[in-house]
Amino acid sequence: MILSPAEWAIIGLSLKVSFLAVLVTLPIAYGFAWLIARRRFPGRMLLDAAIHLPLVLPPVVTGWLLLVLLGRNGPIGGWLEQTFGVVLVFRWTGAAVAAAVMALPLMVRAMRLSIEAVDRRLVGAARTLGASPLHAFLTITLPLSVPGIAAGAMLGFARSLGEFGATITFAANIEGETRTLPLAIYSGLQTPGSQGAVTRLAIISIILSLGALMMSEWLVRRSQGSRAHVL
Amino acid sequence: MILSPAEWAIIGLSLKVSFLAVLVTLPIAYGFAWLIARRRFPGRMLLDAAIHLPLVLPPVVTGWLLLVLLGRNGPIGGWLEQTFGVVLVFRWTGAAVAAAVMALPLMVRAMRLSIEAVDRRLVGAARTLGASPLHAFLTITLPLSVPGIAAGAMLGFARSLGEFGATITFAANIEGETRTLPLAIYSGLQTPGSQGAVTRLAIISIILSLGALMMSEWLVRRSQGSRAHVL
Amino acid sequence: MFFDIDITMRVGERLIETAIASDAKLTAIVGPSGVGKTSVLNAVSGLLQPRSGHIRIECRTLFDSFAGVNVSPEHRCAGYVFQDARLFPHRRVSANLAYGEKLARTNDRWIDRNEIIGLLEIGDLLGRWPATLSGGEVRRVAIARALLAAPRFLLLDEPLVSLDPGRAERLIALIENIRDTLEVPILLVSHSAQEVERLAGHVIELARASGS
Amino acid sequence: MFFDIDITMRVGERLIETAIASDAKLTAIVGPSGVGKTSVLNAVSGLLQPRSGHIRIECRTLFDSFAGVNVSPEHRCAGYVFQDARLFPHRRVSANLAYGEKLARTNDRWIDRNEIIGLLEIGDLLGRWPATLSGGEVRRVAIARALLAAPRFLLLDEPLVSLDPGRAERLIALIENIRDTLEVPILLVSHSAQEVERLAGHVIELARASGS
Amino acid sequence: GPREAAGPVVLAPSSMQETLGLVAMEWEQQGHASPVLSFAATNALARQIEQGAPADIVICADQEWMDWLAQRDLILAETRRVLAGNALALVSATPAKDDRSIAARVRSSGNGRIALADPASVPAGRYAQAALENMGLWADVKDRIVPAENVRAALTLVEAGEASLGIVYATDASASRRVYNAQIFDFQYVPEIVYPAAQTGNSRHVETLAFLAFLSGPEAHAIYAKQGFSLYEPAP
Ligand SMILES: Nc1ncnc2c1ncn2[C@@H]1O[C@H](COP(=O)(O)OP(=O)(O)OP(=O)(O)O)[C@@H](O)[C@H]1O
Ligand SMILES: Nc1ncnc2c1ncn2[C@@H]1O[C@H](COP(=O)(O)OP(=O)(O)OP(=O)(O)O)[C@@H](O)[C@H]1O
Ligand code: MOO
Ligand SMILES: [Mg+2]
Ligand SMILES: [Mg+2]
Repeated sequence: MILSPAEWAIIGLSLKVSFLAVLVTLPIAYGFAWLIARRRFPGRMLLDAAIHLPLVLPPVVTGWLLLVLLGRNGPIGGWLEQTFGVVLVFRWTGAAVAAAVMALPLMVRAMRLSIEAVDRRLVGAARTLGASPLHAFLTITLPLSVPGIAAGAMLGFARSLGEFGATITFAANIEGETRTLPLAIYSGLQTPGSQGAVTRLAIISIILSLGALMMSEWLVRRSQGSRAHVL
Repeated sequence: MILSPAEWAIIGLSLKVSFLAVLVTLPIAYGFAWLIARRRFPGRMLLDAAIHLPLVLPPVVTGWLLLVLLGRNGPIGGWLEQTFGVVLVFRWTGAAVAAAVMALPLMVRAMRLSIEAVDRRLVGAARTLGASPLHAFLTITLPLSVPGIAAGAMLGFARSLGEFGATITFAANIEGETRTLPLAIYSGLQTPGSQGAVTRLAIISIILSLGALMMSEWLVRRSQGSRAHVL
Repeated sequence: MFFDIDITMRVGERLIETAIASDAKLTAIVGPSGVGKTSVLNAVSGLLQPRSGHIRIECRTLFDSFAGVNVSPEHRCAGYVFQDARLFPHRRVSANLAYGEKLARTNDRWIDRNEIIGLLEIGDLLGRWPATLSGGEVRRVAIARALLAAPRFLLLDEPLVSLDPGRAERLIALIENIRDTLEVPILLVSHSAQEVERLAGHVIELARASGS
Repeated sequence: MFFDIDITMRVGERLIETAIASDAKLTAIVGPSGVGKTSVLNAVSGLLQPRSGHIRIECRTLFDSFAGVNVSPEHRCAGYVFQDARLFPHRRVSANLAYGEKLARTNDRWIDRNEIIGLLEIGDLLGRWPATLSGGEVRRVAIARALLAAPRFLLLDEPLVSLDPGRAERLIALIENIRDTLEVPILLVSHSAQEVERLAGHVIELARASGS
Repeated sequence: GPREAAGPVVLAPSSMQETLGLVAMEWEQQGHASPVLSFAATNALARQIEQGAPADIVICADQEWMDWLAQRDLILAETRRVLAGNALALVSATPAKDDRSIAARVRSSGNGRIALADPASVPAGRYAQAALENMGLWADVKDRIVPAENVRAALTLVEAGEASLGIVYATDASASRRVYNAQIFDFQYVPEIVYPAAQTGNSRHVETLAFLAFLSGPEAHAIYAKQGFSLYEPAP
C-alpha cells in the first residue's frame, strides 16, 4: 500500500493532533485522578461527573459547548485571544482541544484505578525515610501508578485518533488544518464511490492504533521489569 | 423541570439500551480482560488491537461495519435471522449492540488494569486450601477486581448513554425504537428553533450519568468496606 | 517413610537441589536465610513445579517427573501456613477461616472450628478485615485457616513468628498434640533452635550447594 | 531521659493508652500480640497521630498535643524497621537502600553503605526486585534501608524475625555496637525473652487495659 | 410488536425532519397508520438500504445518492420522483443593514470566514461551491471557507459569530432568528437542489405507494411551501 502525499499529510496531522492532546491532557488527567482517588472534598462527586460529561453527551454537543466557551466570542476563547492572541476555532490546536476533552474521562478513570491500587503503607514508609509528601508522591505513588498512566495514555490516544463529532463541530473540517483521519474518512463515506479511499484510510487508522498499542505495552513491560510475585 | 411523555419515552429507551449493552458486554469484556491480562497466547496483541478498534475508527465507520456484518444481508446478520429469527437493524436491540461495541474497549481496559493488580500469591493460597483454578478465580481474582469491573461498567454505561454515530448508522433514528437521547439531541439540533428541547435533553443526559456515577461509587464503597490499610 | 522428597527446582536464576528422607512425623527444615526452605514447601504444596525428582508424603506420590505425576495443589490437601500469611484481603477473618473449611469434605475434618478459634484466641477478630490486624493476629488467623481446611499434612513456615511467649507456648503444645495424636505429618521451617529441638523428630539442615 | 512517651491513640475502635519513660538508650517493648506495640512505634514515627499526649526522644519534642507540636514524619528522622518490611516493590534492592540515604544530609550519616551491606550479607541481592527475595532477605534489606537513612533514633519491630541464628547473632552484635558507641536511642519490639534480656537496658511491658 | 400497526418505514435526510413530521401528522389525520420515520445523513440512509434494512421509502438530499441506489437495483426506478426543491441563501452573523449584492457581500467580507457544509461530502456544500464558482467568486474565497459537518452546523458557526458569512439552504436561513440579511442565490448559478424519493426494492408495506403519492401530493406540497421549500416543477 503506497500512500499519496495527501494521505501522508492527513496522517501527520492526525498524529500531531493526537500527540498534543494526550501530552497536554496527561498531567491534567493525572491531577484529577489523584484528587478524586485520594482527597475527600466537597464537590468531589461533581468534579467526577463533570469529567465524565464528554462521554455521555453526544460528541456534537460537546463540540458545540466548546464553541460556546472557547469560540472567539466565548468567555474563555475571548480571553485567550485578548491575552495571549491564541485562537482555537478552525485551528489544529482546536482539534487537539476537542480530542483532549473527549479523551479526558477515559484517562482519568484508568489513572484513578491505578492510584487507588497503590498501597498507602509504602507512602508512610517513604515519609519515615525522609520524603516530603511531594517527594513521596513523585517516587512512590506516581511510578506505582504507571500501568494506569500507560493505559490512560493509550485509551486517550486511541480516542483522539478516532475523535470526530466534537472536532468537526468545534474545529470544522479544513484540509491541512483540522481534517484528521476520521474527518477524512467521514468525507469519503459521504461521497458515492469512494469506498476504496475510505478503506485505505481506515486501514491506516488501524495500523496507527496498533502501533500505539504495542508501544504502550512495551513501555509498561519495560518499566515493570520482572517485579511481580509469581507464586 | 417537568418532562413530557415523549421525553420520558426517550429516557426509558436510552436506559433500556444502555443497561442491556452493559449487562451483555460485562462478562464478555471481563473474559477478554482476563485473557489479555493473564494468558500469553499467539494473537494476544491482535485481539487487544481488535478490541480497541471501535475507539480508533470514527463511530460511523464502526456503524457501517456493523451494518455489513450484522445487517440482514451480512454473514452474521443473515445467519441470526435464519436461525433465530433475530433482526438487529432498526431495532432497539441493534442500538444496544452498537452501544456495546463502542463501550467494549473502555470496559476491557479498566477491568484488565484491576486484574493485573490482583496479587497472584493469593490465588496460590486459595489453591492450597482446596480451590480449583475456577473456584479460585471466582472467589479471589473476580472479587478483587471489582473496582475495575465497576469502573468499566460505569465507563461503558456512560459511553452507551452518549453513543451516537454507530447507532444512527447501524440502527437508524426511529422514534420509540432507536431514537436514544443523543439521537434525539442530534435530531433537535437539526430542527430550527428547538434549542430549548435540546438543552432539556442534554440536562437529562447529565443527570442520568450523574446518577449512574453515584451508584457505581456507592457500590464499590459498599463492596470494599474499610478494607484498605491506612498507614 | 513420612517424607520422601528429592527434587531439583529453579527459582529465579538459581537451581536448588534438595533431598529429604525422614521417618519422623514432624520433620524440621532449618538453614540460613535464602537457602531454599520456603521453596521446598512451595514445591511440596504444588505451587512451584520442580524441574525433576519426586515428592512423596506417607507413600502418596504428589509429584514424580519420571512417572509424569503432578497432583494439582487443591488435591494435595496441604495445610500451608505461608511465611507471608496471605490472608484474603477482601474477606473478613471469619470468611478467611471458612474458605478452606467449606471446600474440605466434612468427614476429613479433624479439628473443630471453635476449638481452634479458642486456642488461638482469635474469637474477637472474626468480624475484622485482615488489613486491620496486628502482625501476630495475622499469623494466628493464617494458622487457623490452614488447620481448618482438613489438611492431610502440614507445611508450617515459621509459624511462631510474632507470637508472644505465652501464645507461642500454647501453639507449640497444639503442634505437639497434632503430632502425637493425629495422622498428620508436619514439615516445619524454623530458625529457633529451641522450637526445633522440642518439636522435631528429625532435623534437615539445608545448606547452600557449593556450586551455586 | 531518652524516651518520654505518654499518649492516647485510637486504632480502629480501640483506645490505647501508653506511658513510657525510660533512661535506657535501648528500651524494649514487650507484650502480648495485639496489645499495641506496633501502634506505639507508628505514633513515634509520626505515621499515626495520637489523640493527645506527648512524645519526646532525647528531649526533642516530636509531638505534644498541648503545645500543638506535631513534627512531620520526614523531619523526625526515625529509622523504622517495619514489622511488614514495606520494601518499595518498584525499586530494586539497591534503589530501596538508596532511597533514604539520598534524602539524608551527608554529615548526619553514621554508618557506611558497604559496611552495612557486608554485615547483613545483602551484596548479592542489590540488583534484585523485592518480590524475588526470601523472607529473611526482605527483612535484612529493610534493616539496611532504615539504618542508611541516617536516623537519629531507631524503631525496630521484631527485627530478628526470619533470620537464622548466625545472622541473628551478627545483627544483635551490630545493635549492641550501635547502642554502645553511637548517640542513637533504640526502641525495640520483640517477643524473644533472650534477645530482650541481652540487649535492653529497660523493658516496658505493655498490657491490655482492663477497661477495653 | 407496535411495528405491525405502523405505516411504511421512511428513511429521510436529517434536514427534512421537521417537515416530514408535519406531513406524517397530516397523513395520520386522514386515518392512516403513522409512518415510521428515520433521519440521518443521506449516505447513511443509502448504506442502510444497501445492507437490506427493512425500509419502504427512501428520500435523498440529492440525485447522486439516488442514482447510486438505482445502479444497485435497490429502488424501484418507476417510483422515483422529486418531492421538493430548495434554494441557497447567504446569511450574515451581524445584523447591520446591507442592500448590496451577494457578490459584493462576499468580496467585501475581508478576512471573515465563510461557513458552508463540507463541499467534499455534503450536497449542500457542493451546491454552494458550484454557485460561488459560477459567480466567479470561488478563487477569492476558497481560503476562507470553513467546511462544516452539515448545513445546520454551518448555520451554527454563523450564529456563534465564528464565521461572518454562511451559505445554507433557504429553509434553514428562514428558520434561524440569529442570522441576518438572508439573501437567496439566483437560481441560474445554482445546480438544481431537489429531494428525490422512491420505493425501495424490498418494500413490503401495503401503503408504501399510497404514502409515496401523498408525499408528492397537494397536502404535502402545501407543507413544503410553508417550510420554505420551493415547489418543484419538472424541467420540460
Ligand atoms: N524470582 C526469583 N528470582 C531470583 N531469585 C529468587 C526468586 N525467588 C526466590 N529467589 C531466591 O531463591 C532463594 C531461596 O528462596 P526461599 O524463599 O526458598 O528461601 P528461604 O530458605 O525460605 O529463606 P528465608 O529463611 O529467608 O525465608 C533465595 O535466595 C531467593 O532470593
Ligand atoms: N484499623 C483497625 N481497626 C480495628 N482495630 C485495629 C485497627 N488497626 C489495629 N487494630 C488493633 O489494634 C491493636 C493493636 O495493634 P498493633 O499492631 O499495635 O499490635 P501489636 O502489639 O504490634 O501486635 P503484634 O505483636 O501482633 O504485632 C490490635 O488488636 C489490632 O487488631
Ligand atoms: O440533510 Mo444532509 O444529508 O446533511 O444534506
Ligand atoms: Mg522462607
Ligand atoms: Mg506489631
